[in-house]
Amino acid sequence: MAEIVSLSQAVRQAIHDGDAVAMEGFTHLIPFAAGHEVIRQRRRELTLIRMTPDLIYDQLIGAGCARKLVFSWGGNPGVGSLHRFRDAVQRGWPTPLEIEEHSHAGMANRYVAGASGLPFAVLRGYNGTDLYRQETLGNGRGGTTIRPVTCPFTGEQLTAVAAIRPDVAVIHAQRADRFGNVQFWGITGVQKEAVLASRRSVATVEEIVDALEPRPGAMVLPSWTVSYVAQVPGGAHPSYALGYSARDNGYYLAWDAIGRDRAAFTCWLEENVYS
Amino acid sequence: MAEIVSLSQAVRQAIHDGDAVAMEGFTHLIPFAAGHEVIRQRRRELTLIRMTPDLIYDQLIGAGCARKLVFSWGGNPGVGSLHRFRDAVQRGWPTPLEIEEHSHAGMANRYVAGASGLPFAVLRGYNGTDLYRQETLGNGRGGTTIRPVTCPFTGEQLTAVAAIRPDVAVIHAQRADRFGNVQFWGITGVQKEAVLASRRSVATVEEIVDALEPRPGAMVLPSWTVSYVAQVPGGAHPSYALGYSARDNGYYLAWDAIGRDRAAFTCWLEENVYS
Amino acid sequence: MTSQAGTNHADVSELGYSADEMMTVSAARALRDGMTCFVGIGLPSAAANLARATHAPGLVLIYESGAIGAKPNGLPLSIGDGILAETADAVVSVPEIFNYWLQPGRIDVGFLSAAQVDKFGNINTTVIGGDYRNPAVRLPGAGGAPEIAASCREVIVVVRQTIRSFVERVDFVTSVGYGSGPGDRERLGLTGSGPKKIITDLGVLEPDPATLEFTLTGMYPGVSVPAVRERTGWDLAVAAEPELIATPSTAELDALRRLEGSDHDD
Amino acid sequence: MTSQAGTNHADVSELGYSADEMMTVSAARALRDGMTCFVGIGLPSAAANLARATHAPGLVLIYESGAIGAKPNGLPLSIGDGILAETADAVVSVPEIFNYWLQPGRIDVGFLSAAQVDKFGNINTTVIGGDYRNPAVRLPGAGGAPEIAASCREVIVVVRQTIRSFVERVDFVTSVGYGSGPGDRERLGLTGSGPKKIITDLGVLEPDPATLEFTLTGMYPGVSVPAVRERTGWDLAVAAEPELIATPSTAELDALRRLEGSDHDD
Repeated sequence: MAEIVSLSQAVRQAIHDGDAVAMEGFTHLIPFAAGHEVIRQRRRELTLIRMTPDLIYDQLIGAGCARKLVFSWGGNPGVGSLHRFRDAVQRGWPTPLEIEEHSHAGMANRYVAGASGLPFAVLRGYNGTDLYRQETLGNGRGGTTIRPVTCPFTGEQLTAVAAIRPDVAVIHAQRADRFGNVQFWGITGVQKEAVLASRRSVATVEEIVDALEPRPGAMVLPSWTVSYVAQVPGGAHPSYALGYSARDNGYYLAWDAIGRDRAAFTCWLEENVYS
Repeated sequence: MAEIVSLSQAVRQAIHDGDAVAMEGFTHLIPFAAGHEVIRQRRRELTLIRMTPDLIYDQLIGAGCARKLVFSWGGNPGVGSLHRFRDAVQRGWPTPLEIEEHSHAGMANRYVAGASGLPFAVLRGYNGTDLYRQETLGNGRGGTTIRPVTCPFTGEQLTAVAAIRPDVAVIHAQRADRFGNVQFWGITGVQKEAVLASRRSVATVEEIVDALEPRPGAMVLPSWTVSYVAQVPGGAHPSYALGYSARDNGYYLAWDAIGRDRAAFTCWLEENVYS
Repeated sequence: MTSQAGTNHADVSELGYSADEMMTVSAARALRDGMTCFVGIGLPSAAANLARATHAPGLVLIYESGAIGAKPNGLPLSIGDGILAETADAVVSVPEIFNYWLQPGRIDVGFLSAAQVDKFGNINTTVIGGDYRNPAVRLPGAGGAPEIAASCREVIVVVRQTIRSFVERVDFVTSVGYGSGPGDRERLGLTGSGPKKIITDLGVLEPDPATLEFTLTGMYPGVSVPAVRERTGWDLAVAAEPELIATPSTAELDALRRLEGSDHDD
Repeated sequence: MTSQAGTNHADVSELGYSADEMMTVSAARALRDGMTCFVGIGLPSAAANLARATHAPGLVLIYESGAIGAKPNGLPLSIGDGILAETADAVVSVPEIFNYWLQPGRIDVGFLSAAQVDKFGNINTTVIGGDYRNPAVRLPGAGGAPEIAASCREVIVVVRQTIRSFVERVDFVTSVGYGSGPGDRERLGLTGSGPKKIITDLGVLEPDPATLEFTLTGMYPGVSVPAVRERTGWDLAVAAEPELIATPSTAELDALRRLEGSDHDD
């Protein structure tokens, strides 16, 4: 059963130095508040996993929390680059960042395999791409996370991707009830898979209610699949929580200048996260 | 785009002698009216695919429509046996019936593979069972629909099941709109996968409405994934359509005596389907 | 369900309850509050719902139809009854219930019935007698049972005990218990730990820690060891001191009869 | 989106429309009513929404965020904008959109953008210059593009044409067009038929039926062949009689400007 705790307690208990952490939310319901708490608690050496790193991982990377990034699309949507990500990859600031890069279909299926208790998933993907070639460089047996697999019935060659099993999944949801059942709707992305693939999980929610009334398009993660629930209204800002808040597009636009400059970023961090 | 037609037209255009037909609906929303129309149109040599054959396939088998049954649980739920199914398997009446038998997990994954455009799916299943042994009898290379597959990353041996790609899927749903978008809710079973795995599809619906208002727990199959929609109120009887009708449990109980006896069944068919 | 299953076991004895009722109560007691329980078709549903109605209100009932955390106020007419969807914490598709929920081993206990069960807890619900292609009796088949038996952390089997249903070796292994004995589950890669109890209308059997052969460890009031052995198709071992299982309490019986009398819609 | 992408192409010329507007209108015209269209991130979204707002009201827009049949009344701020979920026929999970909807080849057209594209229609959105581990420019990466390029029945690429973006061979094959030429898609087992058009701010390129090399087959008013070749990094072949593409109609321009001015919430 999920424990209902403060955000600071949830992060302290769920996320440790060196953990593999998946903070998911596809454009919608990105758990920014939890990400900032991880920065404040100065976690280090994390493997950060997320289909779209977005600003949340640009901030965690810039703050020096990460040693590795597992991802499939690393831009500032509609704006341009993630400069803290690029600075870490290209110049090792503030620490070097290893990357493990996939396509969306590959990442989604890696989570599906993790949620399904399987070591791999099969897809039609990667054939002919340099991502595939890159993964297998210097490794005669194939990549560590992408390899060919042959259909045992037809002989057709398809692609296997290795399961992702994070130590911790972190999501933001619209609501939880007092038992810790977590409900979210709208674009639901890959959050269910991320939570079910992970050993532990944290859900921040806009509000805690007495009972979760059924909603069109809503998913519910039962309390016993979630480790910690914390009430954090606005916890997805600057992304949005359908029914609660709108995307703060100005923040995304303004981030370009902040993220581009180490000093500006450091100052932003001091004023907006640490203080 | 789905064509909105009569039930008789839908069956005539979608289902032909010799087709592989999947009529799905897990306890809920079983497309009985469509099944009866198939009997009336005297289709023959069908391969009938369904996780739980239930009364609908007992009736189709008894009426001589089927040459093969692909299934995973063939009983009258809460009552006992399907006697027409047993008579066909054990005594070849009215015609011999070939069977291809799976577990629910295997069948569900075979539909998933079909819906995903993959030739197979991977699961933890069948190991140590006589279903698996049965499937591989007299076949050095393994079964036609169950075979071992090795994880290319860990070397672990798992089980592969062959995709199901029916010629036609038939489902019953609560509603469609005038464009042929089909909506169903409650226990949604494997209907989405069955439709997406099939070349053609028929959806009977309780009602056709101007617009599909979103509903908690509802799935929508867009019009362009469905071939024919027919309005058939009560088309799931004696199973139920959540929000429209209740399960007619008396019918399931009474079926035992009807199904047990060839003459009683033939008489039932004459009076309830052909007339 | 019970009225349809109709056997003489349903008769209420002079003890004030029937053998079936004792079995269901005993099975319900095996479930602890807060557990997650994958409920198989048939007898297990009554026991699981009884547990939730009595000592285990927080029991999480999971059905293969996709209902997770169902809270029916009576016995569902089928494993796909509307009341399951309407009262569940979440309803998911059939592929999802097997792939995301059952397969990874996140369910505490699988609650299964059987047409035949053998001394290693293997289950047959497929064919009896003859061979597979030409059986004496064709049963419904596997359903969700093989993967429930493989993947739940542990399994409990609820079944009426007869000389025909309790056999040395099942005619067809639909769902694997301990296979042919120690090491088989590991060799087969089955992730759950296997059947921990077989609960019948005579008593309770548990696997011997060394041999994994099911052994009589609990008996109901009024049932004798010879009577149990008479209805067992293998040379049944008996624990040194089999537990005498308490009779159903008034609360348990009342709750069970309320459930069974109610169907789902009252 | 457009204001953020901000280039000089956004300037409206003396023709009364900008090169970007001509490109978007031209791309929109490539979509037919009733088609299903998987809308990639960036430029394609404006064109797909313009098509739906003009000649193709029945165009089915599908986004990798899981929105199927989205009907935004303005340009979504992102591919995961709430307006997409709120107006869609169905919203599915991200794994489902890729596995059940994109992968089986049921989508008519994939609409993609690119940072680099080469003469065989291969797309790079990963790294430019240097090598993968130490690139001159690190781009966002693959996203949904590799599988959109592989599995849609056909692909249309919408991209601004510069000497740096139109190269002989992309620095990194993020998404496969025709690989190294005829036979490569088949050899790689890619089920879709590949890129049919590259639509730029100068004109339209289509693959030569024999060589699959992209060839200039359409030009916008006021653009000369030398001007196009000047912004192409390979020795561009030109069709015998390139089509002169009609200028945007007032209706097209009005609709586009309404979309772009509106954001999603009016």
